[in-house]
Amino acid sequence: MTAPVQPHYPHPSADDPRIMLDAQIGQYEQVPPYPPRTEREAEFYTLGDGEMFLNMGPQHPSTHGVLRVVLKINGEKVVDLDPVLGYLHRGVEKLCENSDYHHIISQIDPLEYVSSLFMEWAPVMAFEKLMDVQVPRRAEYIRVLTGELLRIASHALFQGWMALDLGGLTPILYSFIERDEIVEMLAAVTGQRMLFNYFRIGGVNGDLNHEFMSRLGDWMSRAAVQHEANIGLLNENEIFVRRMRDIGRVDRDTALRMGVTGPNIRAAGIPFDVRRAHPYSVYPELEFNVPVRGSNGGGDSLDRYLLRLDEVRESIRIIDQCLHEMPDGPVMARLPRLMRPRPGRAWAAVESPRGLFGTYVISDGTDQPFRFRIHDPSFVHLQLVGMLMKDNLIADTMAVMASLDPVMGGIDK
Amino acid sequence: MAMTPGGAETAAQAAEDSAPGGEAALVKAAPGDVSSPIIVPNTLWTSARPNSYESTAARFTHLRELEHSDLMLSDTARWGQLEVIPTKADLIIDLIRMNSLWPLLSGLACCAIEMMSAATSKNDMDRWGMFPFRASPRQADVLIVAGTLTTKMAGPLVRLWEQMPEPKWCVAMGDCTCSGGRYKRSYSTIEGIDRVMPVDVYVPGCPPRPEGLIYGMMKLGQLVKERRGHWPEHPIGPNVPQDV
Amino acid sequence: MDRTLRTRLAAKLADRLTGPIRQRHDQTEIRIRPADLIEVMRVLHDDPELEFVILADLAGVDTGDTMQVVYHLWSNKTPDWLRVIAEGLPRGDPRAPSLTGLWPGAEWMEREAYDMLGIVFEGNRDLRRIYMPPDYKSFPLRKDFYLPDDSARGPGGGVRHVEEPYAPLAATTRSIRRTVKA
Amino acid sequence: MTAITRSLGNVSTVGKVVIPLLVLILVVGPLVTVLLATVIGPWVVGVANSNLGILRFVVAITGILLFSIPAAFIIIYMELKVIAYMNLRVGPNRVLPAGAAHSVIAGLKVLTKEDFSPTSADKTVFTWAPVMVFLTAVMTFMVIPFGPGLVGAPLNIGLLYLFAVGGMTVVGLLLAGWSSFNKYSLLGGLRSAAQVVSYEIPLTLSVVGLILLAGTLSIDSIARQQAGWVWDWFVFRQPLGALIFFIAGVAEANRTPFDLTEADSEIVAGFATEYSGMRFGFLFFAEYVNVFIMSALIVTMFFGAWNAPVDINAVLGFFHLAPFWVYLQPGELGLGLLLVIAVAPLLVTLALSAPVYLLRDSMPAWKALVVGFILFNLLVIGALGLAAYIDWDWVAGLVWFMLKAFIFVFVFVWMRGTFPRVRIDQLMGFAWKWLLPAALLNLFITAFAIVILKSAGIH
Repeated sequence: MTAPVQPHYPHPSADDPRIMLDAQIGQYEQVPPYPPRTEREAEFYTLGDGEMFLNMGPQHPSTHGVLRVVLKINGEKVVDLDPVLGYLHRGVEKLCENSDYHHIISQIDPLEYVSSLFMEWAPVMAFEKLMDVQVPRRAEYIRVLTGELLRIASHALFQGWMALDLGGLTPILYSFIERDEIVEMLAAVTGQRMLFNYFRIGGVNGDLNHEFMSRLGDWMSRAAVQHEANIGLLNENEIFVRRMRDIGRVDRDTALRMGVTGPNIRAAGIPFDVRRAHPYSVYPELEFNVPVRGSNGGGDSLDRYLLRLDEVRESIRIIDQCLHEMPDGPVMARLPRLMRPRPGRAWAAVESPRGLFGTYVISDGTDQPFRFRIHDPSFVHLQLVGMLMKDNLIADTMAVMASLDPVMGGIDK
Repeated sequence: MAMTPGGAETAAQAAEDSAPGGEAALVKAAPGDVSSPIIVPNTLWTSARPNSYESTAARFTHLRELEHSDLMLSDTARWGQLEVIPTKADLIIDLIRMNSLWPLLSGLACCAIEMMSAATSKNDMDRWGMFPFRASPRQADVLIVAGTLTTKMAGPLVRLWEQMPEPKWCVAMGDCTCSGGRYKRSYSTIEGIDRVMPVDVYVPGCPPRPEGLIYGMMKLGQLVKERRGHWPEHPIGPNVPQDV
Repeated sequence: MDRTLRTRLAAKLADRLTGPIRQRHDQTEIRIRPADLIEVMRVLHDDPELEFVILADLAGVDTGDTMQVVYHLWSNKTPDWLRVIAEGLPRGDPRAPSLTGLWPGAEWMEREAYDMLGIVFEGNRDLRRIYMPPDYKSFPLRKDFYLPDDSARGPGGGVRHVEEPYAPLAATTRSIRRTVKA
Repeated sequence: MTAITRSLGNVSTVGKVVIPLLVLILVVGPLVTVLLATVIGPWVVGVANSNLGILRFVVAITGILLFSIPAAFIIIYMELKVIAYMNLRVGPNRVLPAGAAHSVIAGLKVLTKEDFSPTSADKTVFTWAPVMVFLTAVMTFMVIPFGPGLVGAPLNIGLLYLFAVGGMTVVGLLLAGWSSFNKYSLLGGLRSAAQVVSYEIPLTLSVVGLILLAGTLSIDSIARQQAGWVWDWFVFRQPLGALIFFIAGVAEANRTPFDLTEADSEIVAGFATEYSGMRFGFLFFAEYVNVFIMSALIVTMFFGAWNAPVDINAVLGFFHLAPFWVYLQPGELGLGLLLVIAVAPLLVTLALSAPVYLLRDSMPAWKALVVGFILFNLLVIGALGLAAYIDWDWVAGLVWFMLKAFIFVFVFVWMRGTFPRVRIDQLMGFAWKWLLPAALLNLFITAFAIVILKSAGIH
């Protein structure tokens, strides 16, 4: 079979009348270059008096990846905005439908690259439901332990990014120190720094080892103190607090209707945490609080920021309990290599650092899922930005977007 | 029904989940039925503003044309007429460039986190003068493509590359950018960014450790010094002969 | 498994259900017609005995001959996840009512289902492609959209025609088998 | 003739340039020399004598242009290194010890980058805007006294000139932002216009109290009035004024936390978004020159300018000592001087290297000698510097001035490493709601105090 020959095309825009006209006029402002297809698009792409479009991204320092946001601004004020996604759409769902069940764990791993263990956790749980697998208790404890460690790393990065988006240079470097320690710790047990590929159907891939435990011991001995120090770095900064207070307020009803989950809904005053609302793994046996912030009017960016710091405290508690209560035993259930679950459907959700991360699997009896659906919390949260940003300033867009903590890998799948 | 139902409860379910059997249900994909093909390469490679270079249309739109032109054969392809400047001055300029490689602050996916990690306290990229991540492509020297490149992002990325002033270099970080990596089979990714832009250094790994990126950047510095202003040997696009 | 939920659901929605209420592990599943979707959801959301306030997920499913829209709901009143399947959307022209009136947050998930599977949600005021480029024509998650096999592309294939649905011969042997089965 | 043309055609490009130049120099050189010696030279001297002011200005501005470049490099290096240490990093350390040349390397690299302007940009304005920004920065230098008598143009309305010229920076930024044909640039330019114009008012008003106290607009005179002890500095008589001047100065220099004009996370690089190559280098330079100017101004106005914090004469007088003086008269030594020059380096080097050699076992002799020689050189330089410090007023003044100015530069860098950025409405609100009333209050209190004190007969 011969490979398709790449034909040589003439320069398509050499005599393109539209571009010629643009060159004469000297402007390229036709956004979008096609007639609007929906009501919302028509509304958005109509400029009012004194308004202009500002295109942020896909490469922009503060869009957390390759998000593109089209802002309609009037001076410094944001009138409306339209997030454009898909610049990181890797087709994970389709790929998962074409991989066997073990393989999916590695396909879905890079989805939300900041907290990839949770991306493994949900499908693994769904498959276990589908195949009626009982997971050893030690494996469940290890999952909780590593997951909570990664939650701390993720929230540490959030703190740094928040500061970076508000113009502070230093906190991001401090939070990366924390994150690097945790990630190296996990690399000692999983073998990878970011995309761990550690959870397996029916357990985890390998028991905890000596290096992990010694690193963890070192870290735990000062984690709580270090956390309080990191809090002090930013929370006592007047500029920082003033930039976030009363910005991007989400009230309770909006949070529910918009499908907000995770820290963002808890910052709006609703104690919805999948670990408590729909307990999984060994979370029912562990003691921890579900921190809630936000007054009656809902929560603003500062609440969302502070709530994540509270969560780190709780996570340290959980890790401590895990270390003390972890039983001995196997870390993998005995399973066949080739898995062909019975036809059926399963849904599993975990509480990732960003909220409810769910997977929905339909099996048709083969060794590959018939349908594999990923629900990512950042995807839902990003919708809020359009609602929250109206009549705020451009600089607030960054504060609000950072406080919602979206990760583009998860949003775009 | 080729599928064997697993149990009494799931029998009805399986019947609903899957389509009725037979060849008739197979939807044949005819050329124009579902879609008409989109040709990716040229939309990627044509400049969005053809006249952006000092109001004159570009002489070349593809690097492949450049390769066959006389320009590529002479030393002047990149630096212009340098006959007056002695060779050693050229080396000194390269030494200067080698020690001040400002990357563009642009990350695509997972690798971007490790790229940031390479710049932070533990692995301090700043030691080699690689730190000030410039937010504007106009002031950057190196484009570190960190993460999966999708077909939708390819256009903007090439545009970023075009917006960077010469001399510029490109580092492909991670498996996805080098070859497609674990998303090679997907319908919306590009199998390696060398299909759309020239690459100087490949840093494999999924993702590579920050030390790996730093090593790649140091290799780039070495290349800058040794290559003395020449383009890499390989052109853009598939570099396998068409008869294979 | 929450047996009381089953009775409650059966009492409230008896005439709307198109199939039996199934329960497995921590999930309860009901099946309805797309035409009843909004009314059923309203009951589920508003009824003080049910109060499914959180829409956890919205997924489109292509079963090969019909389409489904699957919703996952959470309520404080039951330990189960509730799965609502609106089934029987014709594959040629799948249409379902939009839930954006009840949950505005469903807007993007509906856009995603439209982008990936071509399901049109009537009432969604922003139903355009969300992931793929605006000029993209096909729907990747449909079962007749084949991922190419690695060997089907020669090593010098170059930038492939990303959107061309491969004829079954060029597609993965496995996906052909499955489609033929189905 | 044809032979010459043909042979010229054979030589290389270099030769084509060099050979005609050689001919020209050989023929024209003697002619010019004769002319210079007989006619032009005396005429130039005459003109220069009668226009000493202009001559002085040209020399001064050349010197300042030359000075501003290393100053900016040092500040950039300082920023790289200080922020690195604040971030628990090492910072650049490859070129020269401790990476001292990294800022220079970066500057040279920027110089060799491609320099282009966007299609739709207004090319003339786009090209000249950075020049304007840099020029205004450098022109401000003209009236800053680096030491007694070390001032480019000793204007008696120096302060007025300062604010007039300093305010022109914003024009350059605005032009840069507008001409780029980029929305981020435009936003950056407009932000800088709003910001600089707003902060110009408290900046100027905060100094009016000081002017009332000093009774002059001449910066040189203000500097001289602060001679003596630390508490003679104006910061102790105008603390509020100094604070307002500092805050407004940070905003004027577009530095964190008021760096909205080039806020990375909001508007990419602000007015500099479309600039590359040397034009960007100009903007980059001007920013750091502005930092130095602001530090220098704060030092000049409020922190005693070039004066040492201790009144040395008063100290000596307290201990009944005569003012310290160097009694060494080298000329009186006669032939002995030659002997000293010949022998002293050798002896001192040996004397300095001996302990090094003896104390460290692993040190080879030649290394000890090298160390000794370096120490000797340092000693000589130190001694010469000390002599210069004591002998010449302006050296002492320059040392103290630079020391203080760089302390403030450090503060600027420190703030950059510490603070997040404020929002535009907070920025404007702060200027108009807090700084302006505070500056006015400061002015009224000062005026009131002066009136009271004068009527009471105290000066």
